[in-house]
Amino acid sequence: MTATAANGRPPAGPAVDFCGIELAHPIINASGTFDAIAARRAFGEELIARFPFSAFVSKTVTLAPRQGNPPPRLWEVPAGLMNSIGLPNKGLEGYLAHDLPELAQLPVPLIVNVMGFSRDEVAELVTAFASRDEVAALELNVSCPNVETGLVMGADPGEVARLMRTVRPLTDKPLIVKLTPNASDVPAVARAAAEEGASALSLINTLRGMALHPVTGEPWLGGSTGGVSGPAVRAIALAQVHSVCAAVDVPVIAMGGVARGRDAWEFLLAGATLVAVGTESFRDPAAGARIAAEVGDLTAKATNPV
Amino acid sequence: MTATAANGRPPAGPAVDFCGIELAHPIINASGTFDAIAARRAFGEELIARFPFSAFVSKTVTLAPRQGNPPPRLWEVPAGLMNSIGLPNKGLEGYLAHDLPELAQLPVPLIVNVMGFSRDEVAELVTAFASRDEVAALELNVSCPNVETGLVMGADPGEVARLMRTVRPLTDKPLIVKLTPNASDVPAVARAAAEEGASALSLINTLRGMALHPVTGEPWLGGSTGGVSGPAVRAIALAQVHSVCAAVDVPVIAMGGVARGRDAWEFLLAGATLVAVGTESFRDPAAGARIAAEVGDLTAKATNPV
Amino acid sequence: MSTATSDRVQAPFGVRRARVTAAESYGAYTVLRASDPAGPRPQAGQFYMLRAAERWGGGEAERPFLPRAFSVLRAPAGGDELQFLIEDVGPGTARLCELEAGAELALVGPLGIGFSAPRDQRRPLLVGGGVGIAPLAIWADGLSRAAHPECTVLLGFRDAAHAPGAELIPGAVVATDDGSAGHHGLVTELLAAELDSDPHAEVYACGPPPMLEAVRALCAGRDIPAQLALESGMACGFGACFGCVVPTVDGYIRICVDGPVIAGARLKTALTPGAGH
Amino acid sequence: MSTATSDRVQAPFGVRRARVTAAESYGAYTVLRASDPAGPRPQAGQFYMLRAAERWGGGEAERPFLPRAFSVLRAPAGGDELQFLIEDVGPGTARLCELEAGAELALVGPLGIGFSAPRDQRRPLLVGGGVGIAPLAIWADGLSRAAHPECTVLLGFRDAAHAPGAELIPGAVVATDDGSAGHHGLVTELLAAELDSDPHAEVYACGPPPMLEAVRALCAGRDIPAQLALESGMACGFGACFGCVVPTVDGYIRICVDGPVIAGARLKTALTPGAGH
Ligand SMILES: Cc1cc2nc3c(=O)[nH]c(=O)nc-3n(C[C@H](O)[C@H](O)[C@H](O)COP(=O)(O)OP(=O)(O)OC[C@H]3O[C@@H](n4cnc5c(N)ncnc54)[C@H](O)[C@@H]3O)c2cc1C
Ligand SMILES: Cc1cc2nc3c(=O)[nH]c(=O)nc-3n(C[C@H](O)[C@H](O)[C@H](O)COP(=O)(O)OP(=O)(O)OC[C@H]3O[C@@H](n4cnc5c(N)ncnc54)[C@H](O)[C@@H]3O)c2cc1C
Ligand SMILES: Cc1cc2nc3c(=O)[nH]c(=O)nc-3n(C[C@H](O)[C@H](O)[C@H](O)COP(=O)(O)O)c2cc1C
Ligand SMILES: Cc1cc2nc3c(=O)[nH]c(=O)nc-3n(C[C@H](O)[C@H](O)[C@H](O)COP(=O)(O)O)c2cc1C
Ligand code: FES
Ligand code: FES
Repeated sequence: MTATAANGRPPAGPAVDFCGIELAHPIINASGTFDAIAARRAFGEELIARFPFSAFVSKTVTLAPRQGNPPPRLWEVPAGLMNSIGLPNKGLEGYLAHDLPELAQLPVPLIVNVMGFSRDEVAELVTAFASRDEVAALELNVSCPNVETGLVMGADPGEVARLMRTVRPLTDKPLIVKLTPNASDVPAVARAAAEEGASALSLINTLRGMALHPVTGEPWLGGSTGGVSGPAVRAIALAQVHSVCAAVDVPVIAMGGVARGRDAWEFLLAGATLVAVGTESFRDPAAGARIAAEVGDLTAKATNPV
Repeated sequence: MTATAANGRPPAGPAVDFCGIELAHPIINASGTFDAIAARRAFGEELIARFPFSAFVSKTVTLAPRQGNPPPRLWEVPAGLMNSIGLPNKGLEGYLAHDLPELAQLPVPLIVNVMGFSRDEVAELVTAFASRDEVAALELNVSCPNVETGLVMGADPGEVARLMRTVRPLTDKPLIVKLTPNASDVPAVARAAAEEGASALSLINTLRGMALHPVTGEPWLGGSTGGVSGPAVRAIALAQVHSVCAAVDVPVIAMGGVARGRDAWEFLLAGATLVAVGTESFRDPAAGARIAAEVGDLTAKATNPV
Repeated sequence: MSTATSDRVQAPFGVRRARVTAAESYGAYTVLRASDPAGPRPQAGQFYMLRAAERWGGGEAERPFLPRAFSVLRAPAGGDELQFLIEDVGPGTARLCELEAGAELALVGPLGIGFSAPRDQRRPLLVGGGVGIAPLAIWADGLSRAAHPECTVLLGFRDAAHAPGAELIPGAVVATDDGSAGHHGLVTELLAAELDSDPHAEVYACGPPPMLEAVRALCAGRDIPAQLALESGMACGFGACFGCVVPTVDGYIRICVDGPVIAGARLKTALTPGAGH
Repeated sequence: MSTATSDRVQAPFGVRRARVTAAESYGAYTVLRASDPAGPRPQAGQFYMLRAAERWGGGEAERPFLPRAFSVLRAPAGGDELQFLIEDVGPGTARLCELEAGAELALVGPLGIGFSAPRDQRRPLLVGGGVGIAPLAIWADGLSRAAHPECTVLLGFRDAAHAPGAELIPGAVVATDDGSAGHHGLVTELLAAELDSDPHAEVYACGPPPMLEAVRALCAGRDIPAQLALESGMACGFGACFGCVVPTVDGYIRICVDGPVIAGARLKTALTPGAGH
């Protein structure tokens, strides 16, 4: 239904089955790049009537509330963006009390993205959402250091395996492991996650980057370093998605610089089941609907649009 | 002398000492992005009179000759380039017989970049150049899998440490270890190299990427995957250079997307001793001279040009 | 989600095209006029995310890439014209300033929460600095239509090269830092004098962070309500990226959805790192 | 390094500006004229790396970024004018085709090795396909100056929309794939007929890979020397990137420094993956 509503034309391509969830088209949002509650304040009910994504992924939720990093949080890079937002969020309780009820009203399934600074924290988050019918699936953001081991969970196959062994038994809902691109061997991490029961994998998260203040020469971003996204990283994302799809049998959600149907189409060709749009939504709030329609045409024709 | 010749103006900033080699300015070329012999055919003696770099780094030399990858070898990405050249070169013998005598005539010190597919191969290459007075320093390209261990040497601190223990004793010349950015913990690799006697470190090499044929959807590049370079990777390079400079005491050669004096200046602020220009030379063969002059002005003013 | 009546004029969902009808120079500033038949009439203090529909990129340092935020300067009632006042400070504004009649903008808006009417018969005092005069022009129009007799407008500029911007708000009192036009000094000096003569005022201000902070402090010291139109780097303009935050007494807020107009009383300071230039 | 007399007209070192003096349409093609006072007169078959000095980027898929290679169409002796024939096939050529008189090109060149005179009184046979006619125009001029009486020029185009390109080489015989202009069929059919009537010829060809391959095979079969101007994706144009290789009997060569004009006899095939479009 979404796709039809989204652009007043037939659904973009056939419905997609993702871990048993039926989606109207293969385009969803990337976590942290679309706040449906704020967007509804800006665009009103037209946002709901033309909702651009076939599922909604919420911004990362942590156990405790977070203010996020001090500004500045943004730096424009050639053909992309670098951010150090710092995962501001209301925390688990605040999310359950305030955000979940509103997001449950969206016309599409809800995927909640969670992050913990230890396996126990992740376990607590997974348990909290396991019983929520409003939540169709969980995405685990493992692009952060484990405060106990110091290792970035998502960069180390062993860490990811241990994490999955801890949390997999806690819910029947699909568990999507979101991989970091800042790793020597991303397919190895993907295999470790899949072997320990990950229902799906998503990639890429942002690439670590830095910018200096034009005048002072000090780090520009309040968080000192940031994450690079947008078309600048698309070729890197495509290589990682291609190698991960070759390494595992579970479905893959591909993202990284998708700005046109053509880009999404390439990720699908590389083996992805869904494609997430992030930074491009900043240039066009309805980018997801446009890309879904373009992918639909490409799927229909299965020829190159250029 | 170079800088003066290079742009008919006073040397860009004070001379730089790099591992005991005095250079007229901090701008050199990135390996594999400038063929001085071919450029002399295209531009004649003006190339020598206005040589843009304060030292010349030759393209990677391997033990055996290599044809390189089948075409296509190039793909343009947003604000950058992806290549799968495949290290074509005449091999050690061919290089010594044909290239070295010509490169020895350049008005600047010569740095030879070498790569081996095993520690023994690297050792053989280092030994061969150790006795050559025409060669000021060696750069070790470790962005390739060790055929014995399968590990990408440059992504694994242990591999790099073993390599350095093997080759460090073989020469008194400065040994520069060129790091790959496709690693989980680049500073750890840098520390391992420095602890085992690396004279300097250089980074970043290209980021692994991929593109699909606009019509067939098959991998576009003859090498299937390629390496991304240019402004698209600059913020990523700056973050890695910054963290490596903080991790080691040896001099660092920074590169990755440098297109303006401003970009080089930021790498110097991050702690680099030299800055290498690669892809930008494709847009302007004399980019090195322009950037050296701009850095000279920035060093002089030590203010922001923008 | 609450579907309570909205606190703002909402934007059509998605990016749309608007044709440039004229580009005029006012000293160092450019006024872009565009025809936006598909959009609603914005409120004073709201803004739009703009980019050139063609060749948005390929400028200095391979930028711009993201759209840029601009307050609406004027949006004459009854028509479909939008006016923006633009100062060339980098690759994005440079590209917009080179557009000519016939070129197309890609825009999203109106966005954010604008100015609200003065409380209990307070007289409106509008204080603008540099390109920050933009939202005051449309607000001054609205106030005079709403028949606020003594609406005073004080505008500060760097120098005579920028002072022509004052022509956009007839009757405005001008100050320049270098004295080359109008009062020699800061516009906040004029504000202090006004508040001394009659403190029963509500202040509306937009300009560079140091000016806004001076206005905030001045009003805070005298318990005078101030509505400040803030700036910050933005990526999206509709609350999606969490990039445009400023610190308030109750934590960070996104000025694109909770602003850009903020009550001075909610701020500890108007000096936000990375805001403006 | 050998300082033997050069096999080419060498380029000034570095990128320089050249002002566009005119942009003219020939059917689907654009002819750009530019004034290049700082450069030498190029040889037929040499090429330049071109980009627009402003806004090179921000097109489709955030491209172009790298300069693009273009054969010189004409470079009238005595003057400083360079002419290029451009077909809009993507973001780089699209940007160049929108340039107008007064705009500036950033260019490097002339580059590469051009055509060489026919051996032992062979008559020159020029065969061009589509935009590949460009290097043949300047070569035809040179041959007629060098008084080669029967210099025959055969040009193939997709259709009548592209055939106007033939006006650039007076006296050329035209073929179109769809028969909408001139001979209905492939230009290589005309070539075969010419070679049947008088095989004592030297062939000069430039065009899409399939055409070049047909010409190569035709000449190879009859032991007729063929000079083929090849194309390939290029990043630098001066031998720096090793990206523009084509396979020859003695391995890969970089066509930017060892070509673009190659003896047909050196090629096993003119069909190089990724070459042209
Ligand atoms: C709500 C709102 C309303 C506004 N209204 C107006 C208006 O009416 N008229 C007007 O002229 N301007 C207005 N602005 C400011 C305008 O948005 C900026 O001037 C514009 O975004 C600058 O873009 P640029 O590319 O020209 O310059 P930039 O290069 O983006 O430089 C602008 C500032 O950003 C910083 N900066 C430099 N490089 C980067 C980078 N790579 N990434 C991120 N930041 C960088 C520096 O501090 C620099 O001073 C408004 C801003 C906001 C938030
Ligand atoms: C020696 C030489 C002489 C030439 N002379 C002329 C001339 O006189 N006139 C003329 O019109 N053209 C000429 N060309 C061809 C011209 O250089 C190309 O048409 C031009 O580079 C296309 O650039 P673009 O951005 O417009 O199109 P692109 O998008 O670059 O597309 C051109 C072709 O490149 C491939 N491609 C698509 N996307 C990419 C990508 N992202 N990265 C790399 N490749 C891609 C596809 O096969 C496509 O068909 C010449 C080329 C050479 C090498
Ligand atoms: C401003 C911003 C905020 C983001 N916040 C999150 C987040 O909270 N959680 C997360 O898993 N990924 C986050 N990401 C990463 C995106 O989900 C996505 O992985 C990345 O941006 C690549 O996609 P893109 O190039 O289409 O933006 C964020 C990205 C951006 C640009
Ligand atoms: C076409 C091309 C060829 C390259 N060849 C080599 C090489 O032979 N050896 C090497 O160590 N690095 C090679 N590199 C990597 C560059 O030296 C440099 O690390 C990288 O391009 C980043 O710098 P840049 O963004 O300025 O180009 C090559 C890069 C390019 C673009
Ligand atoms: S600009 Fe993105 S949240 Fe305000
Ligand atoms: S184009 Fe770079 S070597 Fe030929």
